[in-house]
Parts: sequence; C-alpha cells; structure tokens
Amino acid sequence: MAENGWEKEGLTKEEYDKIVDLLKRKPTDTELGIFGVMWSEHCSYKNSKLVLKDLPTEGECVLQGPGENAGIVDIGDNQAISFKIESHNHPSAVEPFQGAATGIGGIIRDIFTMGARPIANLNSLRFGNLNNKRVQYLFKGVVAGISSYGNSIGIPTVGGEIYFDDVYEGNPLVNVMSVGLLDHADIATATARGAGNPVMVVGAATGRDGIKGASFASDELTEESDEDRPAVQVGDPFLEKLLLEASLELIKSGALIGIQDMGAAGLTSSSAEMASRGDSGIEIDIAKVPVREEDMTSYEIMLSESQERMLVVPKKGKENVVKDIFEKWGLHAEVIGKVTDDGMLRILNDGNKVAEISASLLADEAPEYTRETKKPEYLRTIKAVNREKIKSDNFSEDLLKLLSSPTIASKKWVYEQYDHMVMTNTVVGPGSDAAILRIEGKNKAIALTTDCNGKYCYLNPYRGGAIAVCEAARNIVCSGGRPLAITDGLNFGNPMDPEIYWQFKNSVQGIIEACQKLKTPVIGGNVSFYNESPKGAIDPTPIIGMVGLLDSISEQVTMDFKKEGDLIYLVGKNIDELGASQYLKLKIDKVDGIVPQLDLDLEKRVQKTVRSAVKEDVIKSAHDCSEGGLAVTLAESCFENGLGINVDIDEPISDEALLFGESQSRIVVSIAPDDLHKFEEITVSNSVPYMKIGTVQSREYKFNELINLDVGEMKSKWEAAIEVSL
Amino acid sequence: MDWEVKIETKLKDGILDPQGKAVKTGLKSLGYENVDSVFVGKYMEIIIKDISKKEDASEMVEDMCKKLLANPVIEEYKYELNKMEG
Amino acid sequence: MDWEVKIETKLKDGILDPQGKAVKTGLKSLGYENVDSVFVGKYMEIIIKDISKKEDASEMVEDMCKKLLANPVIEEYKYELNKMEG
Amino acid sequence: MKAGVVTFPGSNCDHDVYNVLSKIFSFDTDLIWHQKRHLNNYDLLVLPGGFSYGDYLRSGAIARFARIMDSVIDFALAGGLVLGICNGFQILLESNLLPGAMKVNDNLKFVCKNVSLEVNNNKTTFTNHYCENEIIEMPVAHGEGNYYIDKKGLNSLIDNNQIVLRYANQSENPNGSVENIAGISNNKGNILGLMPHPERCSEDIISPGRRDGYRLFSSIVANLKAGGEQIG
Ligand SMILES: Nc1ncnc2c1ncn2[C@@H]1O[C@H](COP(=O)(O)OP(=O)(O)O)[C@@H](O)[C@H]1O
Ligand SMILES: [Mg+2]
Repeated sequence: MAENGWEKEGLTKEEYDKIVDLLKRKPTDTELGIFGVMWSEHCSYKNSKLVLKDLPTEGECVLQGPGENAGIVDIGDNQAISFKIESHNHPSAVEPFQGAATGIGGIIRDIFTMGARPIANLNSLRFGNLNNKRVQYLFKGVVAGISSYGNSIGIPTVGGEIYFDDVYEGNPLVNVMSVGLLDHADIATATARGAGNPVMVVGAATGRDGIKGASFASDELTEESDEDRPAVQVGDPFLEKLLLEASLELIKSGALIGIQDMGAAGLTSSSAEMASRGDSGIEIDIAKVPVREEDMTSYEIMLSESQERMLVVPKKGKENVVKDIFEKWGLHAEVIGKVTDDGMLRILNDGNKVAEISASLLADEAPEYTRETKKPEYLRTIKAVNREKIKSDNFSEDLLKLLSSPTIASKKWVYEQYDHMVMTNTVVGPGSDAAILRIEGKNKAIALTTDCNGKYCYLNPYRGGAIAVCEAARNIVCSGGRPLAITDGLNFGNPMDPEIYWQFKNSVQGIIEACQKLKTPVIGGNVSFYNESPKGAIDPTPIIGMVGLLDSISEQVTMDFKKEGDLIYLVGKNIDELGASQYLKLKIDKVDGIVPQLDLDLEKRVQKTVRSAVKEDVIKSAHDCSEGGLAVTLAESCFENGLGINVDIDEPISDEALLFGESQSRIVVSIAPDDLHKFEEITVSNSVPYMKIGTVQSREYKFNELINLDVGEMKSKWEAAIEVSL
Repeated sequence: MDWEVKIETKLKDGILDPQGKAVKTGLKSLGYENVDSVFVGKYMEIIIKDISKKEDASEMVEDMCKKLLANPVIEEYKYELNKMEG
Repeated sequence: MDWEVKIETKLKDGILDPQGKAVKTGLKSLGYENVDSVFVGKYMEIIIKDISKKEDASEMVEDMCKKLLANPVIEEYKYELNKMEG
Repeated sequence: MKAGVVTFPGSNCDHDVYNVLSKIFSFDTDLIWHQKRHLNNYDLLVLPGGFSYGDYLRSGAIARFARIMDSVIDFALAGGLVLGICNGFQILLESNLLPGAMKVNDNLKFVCKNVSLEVNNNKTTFTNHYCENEIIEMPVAHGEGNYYIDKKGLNSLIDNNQIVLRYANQSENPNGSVENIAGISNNKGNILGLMPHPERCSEDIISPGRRDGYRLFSSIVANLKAGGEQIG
C-alpha cells in the first residue's frame, strides 16, 4: 500500500492507526477505501453525533425516530407519514441540473425504502446574489433539475423556500425533503437478518460514476472542484419510477426481510448498515454485481455511487418472487451474496476474499469527535443598528422594493416549473404558508413546510435555530394544522473551525429548546458540513422541514384575504426592532444587528390561539409575519384575490419597525365582522396580546398615513421580480 | 466570409446516458436485435457570418462550445467548420 | 460485421425551432454577434452487430429512423454508416 | 360502463384518472398493463399523462410501440372512444391516430398552472356538457405541448371542426402551440387528445369552485348511457 494511503481516502493518521488497531492488521486497499467512505463525515456523522444526541426524538406520534432511512409519524387510522430532508449542495455547485436531480432521486429512495409511497416533495434553496451570472446559471440549473426529476417521477413538488444572499455565492444549498404515506403494516426496515437469507442488488447496473461522492461531500469546495468529474452523476428518473413501483410491490409481497437504498458510499454503506442493524454479517461476491463498464475493480464496485440501485434481503427461497416483481417492471435483480451470523462484512471477488471487516465496526464504531468551539469574533461586535442611517422618507417605495427583492418576491417563476398537482391530492400548493395534501379516501389532511432564516442564525445561532422551528410550526398552524414533528437539514461550514462548530452547537441547542417547547420531536435529518468556498463559510443554515396534521380537511386555512369588510387582526405583538431584517439589506445592503426576540411561551400561546380559532371556524385567513415584516405580510394576503387593506395601527414604536421589523410570534388573521366577539373571547382566554388593525377593502393598500399603493401594481412587481432579474 | 458549423455533443464516457438506454430498449422491442449500444446527444447547426479567417471562426466555436453549447462537466463535443458557398 | 452509425436529426426547414432560438439568444447575449442562425436537433451513435452487407445495415437504419428515431411529421434525418475496425 | 386506463412504464397520472373514472363516475375501470396484447370490451380507453419511457427521445415515441398499442389502435379505428391526456395526447400523435406533432414548449420550460380554455367544439362526445365557446379552466403540466401541424393539416382540422379546445387567448397559451390549440379530435370524433388535465379538476376539494374537468367525463358518461354512437 502506498505511503499515506489514508490521506487519499480522506482519513487522518490517527484514524488510520485506529483502523490498524481494530483490525489488528493493515487494511487492504479496498478495505481502506471502505473505511474512508464509511468514516467520512457524510456517512458517519463523526463530528456531529455527540451534539445531535440531545435532540428530542420521542413523542406520542413517533413510530420511527432517527436511525433508519427516514423517520415515521403516526397520523391515525393505522396510517403514517414518513419524511426526511437531505442536502445535495456540493454536487449542485459543480453541476446544478444533475446535482439537484440526483438529490431528489436520493431522498425519494429513502422514503420508499421505508415502505411509504412518496406523495410530496419540498425544496429549500440558497443562492448568491441573483445579479451574478454564475448564480443565475446555478439557480436556473437547480430549478430545472428538480423540475425534470420530480415531474418525471410523478411526485408533486408542493413547497419550499429560496433565499438569495452573497454568502451562498460559491456554495449554494440544495436541500430536498420528501414525504411519503404508508400503512403501519407496511413499515419496512433496512435490516439484514437470518443467516442464509440471500442478498440481492436491484435496479441499475453499477458504473464508475460518483465514486467517493460521500468523501466529496465531506470536503470544502475549491477552485478545482470542477475537476471532480467522477463525483457527478446523471440521474434517471424513469428508472427510479420503475424502482419505486417495484419496491413498493415487493414490500407488500411479504417476501422481504429488509431493503436499503444505495446512496452515499453505495454498496459499501448499504451492506454494512443493513448487517449492523440486524446484528448480522453479510457476504457478497462483487463479481456477481451487474456492471455497466468493463474492468471495474473491487474498489470501484464497492464505492460507486451509481444512482437508482437498492440492496434487498428477501427470505430464503423467495429470490424468484423478487426477480419476478422486478422483471415485470423491466428491472434486474441479482443475488450477490448472503446474510451470515458472524457479524462480518466479507467481500469476495469471484470467490477470492478482498475485504473482511466487522460490519458494526464500520457502521457504528466510527470515531466520534467533540470539536473545539469558540464564540465567533464577529458576534462580539454586533450591536443594535443605528436608526438614523435607516430612516425612510418614502415607505411606499420601500415596500415596493422589498416586494421585488428576490428573497421576498413571488417564487412563481420557480414553482410553475414544478408539477405540484400530480397525484391529485394537492389541496393547497406552493404559494401559501404551508402546503396541504388530502389523505386520499379520508377526511384528514397533512400540512408541509420548510423554513430557516440563515441571517438570523449567523447573527445569533441559538435563537436562529429556535426561530426556524417556530416559524415552521407557525406556518403549519396558519394553514390549519397541528405541528407533529420535524426533520432537520443542518448546513454549516467546516466543523474543524471552532467558530463554525460553535455556530453548529448553538443552532442545534436552539432547535432542541424550541422542539421541546412546541412538542415537535425530530425524527430524522441530515448534516452537511464543509459548505465553504474560497470566499468563506455560508451562514449557518439549519433548515427545518415540518409535517402537521389537519383532523379534518375543512379546517384548512389559506393566507389570502377573502372579502371586503372582513376584519384584520394581529395576534402577537409588535416590538421596536429592526435587527436582521430584509429592510436593513435594502437600506444598508447588510443584514446586521440584533436578531428579533423570541419568547417561546408567547409563541406557543399565539399558535394555540390561532389553532383554537381555526377549530371554532372563525378564521378566514391566516398568515404569519416573516421576512419583510408586517407590511409585506399584509401585502401577500392581498394578492390572491386582488383585495386591499385599510390598516391603522397606533403603536409607540418607530414607523420603520412597525412596517418592516421582523418581530417573531405574530400572525395576521382576517375574520368576518360577525365573529368579532367569538374571536376576541378566544384570544382573551389564551391571554395572548392581540389588536384589531384594520379592514379588508378593495384594491387599495393603505397602512396608516405611511403607505398608499394600488394592489395591482404591487402584485405585478412582486410576481415579475425573479424573471426580470434573469 | 460565412461559415457553417455542425456540432455534436454527447455525454462523456462512463456517465450514465438514460436516453440512450431507453432508445436502445425501444429499438430492441421493435425487433432490431442487432442493436448493441445507443448514445444520444445533441446536434447543432450554426451559421456564423463575416469572419474572414478559419482559425478565428474555429476559436470562436471552441469558445461557444465551452461556454454554452456543451456542459463541460459531463459532455464532450466535436465540430466541423465549413466555408459557405457564396 | 459490426457497424457504427451516426445519426443527426433536426426540425424540417420552416418549422420554428424553440431550442435553436433560445441558443441563439444565449449566444448573442454572450457577445457572439456574428451568429446568424442556430438549429438544435439530436445526435445519436448506434452500434449494430453482425450484419454482413452494408446495404442491409443501411436499410435497417433507414427503417429505424422512420419508425422511431425521427418523427417524419416535423423532423428530417441524416446518417453515416461506417464499418467498425476489428 | 367499462373503462380501461393504459399504464406504460413511466405513466404517472394513471391512478389519478383511474380514481376519477371509478370513484366519481362509477366506471368499472381496469388499469391495463402495457405488455398485454388484448383488450377486454371497453366503452372508453384512456391514455394517461406522465412520462412514458421517461419521454426520452420524444414524448410518446417509444410508448407508441408498446405491445398493447396495436390493440389500442384497432380499438380506435373501429370507433371506440379514446381519450389521450397530456402524454396520452402525445402518444396518439406518435401513433398517427391524430394528426400533427408535438414540439418542446416555446420557452423550453416545463409549465404547471391553471389556464383558461375556450371550448371550440362542444358537439363531441367528450365536450357536449360544455356550452359553445364557453371559457373554462383546467391545469396544464407539460414540457412538450407545443402543437404543430402544417398549413394543409390545419385547414383540414378547421374545416372538419376538429379543434376541440383552445387556450383562451395568446397570453393563456403556455407553450406556443399553433392557433392556440389545446386539444383536437379525429375526423370521426371518437378520439380526443388534449394537453390539459381534466382529471385534476374533477373534484371540489382539490379544485374549489371550478370543476371544469368533471364535465368532460360527464359528457362521456351521458353519451355512453344514451347508448349508440354519439359521434359529433
Ligand atoms: N423552491 C420552492 N419550491 C416550491 N415552492 C416554493 C419554493 N420557494 C418558495 N416556495 C413557495 O412560495 C411560498 C412563499 O415562500 P416563503 O416566503 O418562504 O414563505 P414563508 O415565509 O411563509 O415561509 C411558499 O408557499 C413556498 O412553498
Ligand atoms: Mg409563512
């Protein structure tokens, strides 16, 4: 073996020594490659495990927490929802179309291997400034990739979010969440059990593509990353659609012990993980693996990340059941080995042993590091923004500018490229606070959202993490749902940097705190480190994907005002704060200052109030305040039906903060005049601050004496903004 | 001088070509058993005006291919450049 | 005998080519002012095995193009057939 | 009433239309696997939306040669009712059961949204629950819906009143199709191909207030119940 062979595999000298120590001998090349990917950050979570341990993962509704391909929550009637979020940042930075497309492919496989039929996808994206040509290329490519793969496979893309900020210029974020529906009886696991049971590989043939993608994801992007060709894969949504149907049919057949998709680190991680979960061993002969290219080495076959493949362990004697089902869908299934009882992952090449490692050693014994933390320097200098610098003399113009800033502007240009209606369950598609899907044949529905404001997390990681959870829950509540559980997509820079690790730890702490308060456990997630480019690290971006339940579809609420004369209320309170707001970005081209306060008790009461009002059927629209503040929230509620507002608020805070401050825990609702007393009773009984702020009127947007605009004009600016910048 | 350029792009070796695979399956199911492999790429015809030297035209085409017409991360390209008849 | 076939398809003359139009706009915006027209079609490479006579291979390719590879309502095709070495 | 929905590998609206036919209109409905050779007796065949064979090469091109298609073509030529939605429409074009061809959308982008349509011919089996020239709304979701036909073909479509649905105007046209064409029938009127998705707007819950797709299916049902050949 070459000197320093471990470096090539992304391992440190210490890790190499540990391997020699555990094996009690030197590893072969293939074995070292296997350790390299299995102990990579992407597969082993070696730098994050100890921090993630504290996430609350239990709750009444949780049927499957972290540890499997995806978590599962109960939604009653013996039905359940499986969901998870996954990042595909680095592949998308190099090849946006295929990077994003294969990201969708990967997360969908995670869902259907749980036995669930994927019924919706969401995508959470971050790009640099849209004026930059390369950013435009990345943005268009990513959207086209998601559109191409998601539409073709026939799963609606129903929601998501997009932010544009310089910090993501060299390292965009592409996180995709998939959501599936299943019956309790069909829950499948990725476990290999029962010595003698066959191990089969199904789906695509194995090629040289994507070799070592897992280690690629665990590295910083450099100028040379464009040269990382082998790590780029082309997805085949058509094949995946067949794989999906065949796999679900197989799971229903009863012939199955376990099933696992081959994602990062392909055959290596799938076999080691399946064996380790079942306290078993697996022996495979790679000469039996169908390949696409000639002369592939055992190293290449074990580490290939060719897409659209799965590892399947059926009951002995049921090999033909598997073959027949896959045959029907035009796919191949091949026996490549068997389950053993010695706990070893044994790799043969045409009968000759090339690797033999304890499966649990690979899957569970990876090193765990507590990284050094240090409070970032930049946080020491953060102070309240100088109000004098950001005084405005034309609020109408400010509002129009905010509405046409890409981060706040309508994302229609994006989501009209996504089929958000296929499967005919989409009750509320993209464009609202949370998407709503009916559960076919039942009266209930689910609500889905993703949220995270990276700037908040940069300026205050702890509070930013907590706010992401609260906002997600608020979006679910605004749509009429009850928050159930979350999945987290944690995107950060290099964990070896103590300041980054501090951001990471604190963000997670914030998430933990909020999840405990709101009783929304974490049922799975993803960590993506090393999101850096030569210009530096991204903002810490812990994206929260949340699923909520509507007991009855009739409880659904949308954000748009419905009728002239309806009363507009604000639940929650306005605070004199402008820190971290998009308004600052507009005025001083920098998001700075003190992140909005968060009072988790108040947050909880605000949400509870709106939920009770929904239950009592007094709410006609609900929309939470987020980027752009109250003025933007009200505008967004006007657009769908082309209605206007007459709002008059007397608050002892600055006009700027009243209009554009991003105070948390605020929800704007509209109600019919007749329901006034009923509504106020509910707010009072929940002892929540609230105020009547105005009425819905036609076309004209009037906010105090500060803003007076035509809704049509506002809407067309808001709708066109993204397309205009391209 | 005007030039006619014909450009062919295809996926680099080793990169999965789902289109080619599907077309191959299609041809086989139509009974063309002798078909052994299929690759699908793009074909482009471009007419370029008013460039006097072939080298200049050629350099321009190289440039266009790299920048826009092919995706250098996954595709390779070939082209043919011909002077157009008056 | 094995054969390598290279096929090019494109939209017939007079049929508006949305891809060509987009590529042309793209090239112009990159500053390639001399670009006069662009057509975008498909390029395919097919390997056919075990056919002894060129005419037979050629007939087969004609057939495949008409039936599947090109849509005769809107597309035209051209191909080149070469014997493969060893 | 018996209906068959053909499932090709890559079809993805097959269940959507199956649900509408069987649950809302009480059709005795089969999903027909593409590898079958023979058809049972059906009153209606549907070629559903989706990406058959990935829509690689050209949409509908490979599906046209699926084993079941010979029977579908026989059924159609014998006057059986055939409805092709989106990808199904593309397959009908590739099979020459309907004239013309499909190109990629003008702006090269996939488009999913509601569009306004004008019912250009309400005398077909598929459309006689609409009023003449009524403006209706249906979702579209496609990347290749840019219908093309040459001048001669177009004139013949017009002369025979085969243009059944049009995008209501140029700005509603999502793909650049000739004459804003959204759906056409054959001369006999027993085959309809359309890009919009009637199955996505047949239920109140997912399409509040506007169930304009419902009436396309209810037209078919009424005609079948009335019996006989209701050919416009
Ligand atoms: N990438 C995307 N894909 C699909 N829908 C999106 C995407 N980005 C934004 N949307 C939709 O646009 C709407 C507004 O998004 P956002 O401003 O993030 O909402 P909020 O602030 O309420 O969380 C949401 O309905 C969201 O689902
Ligand atoms: Mg919201």
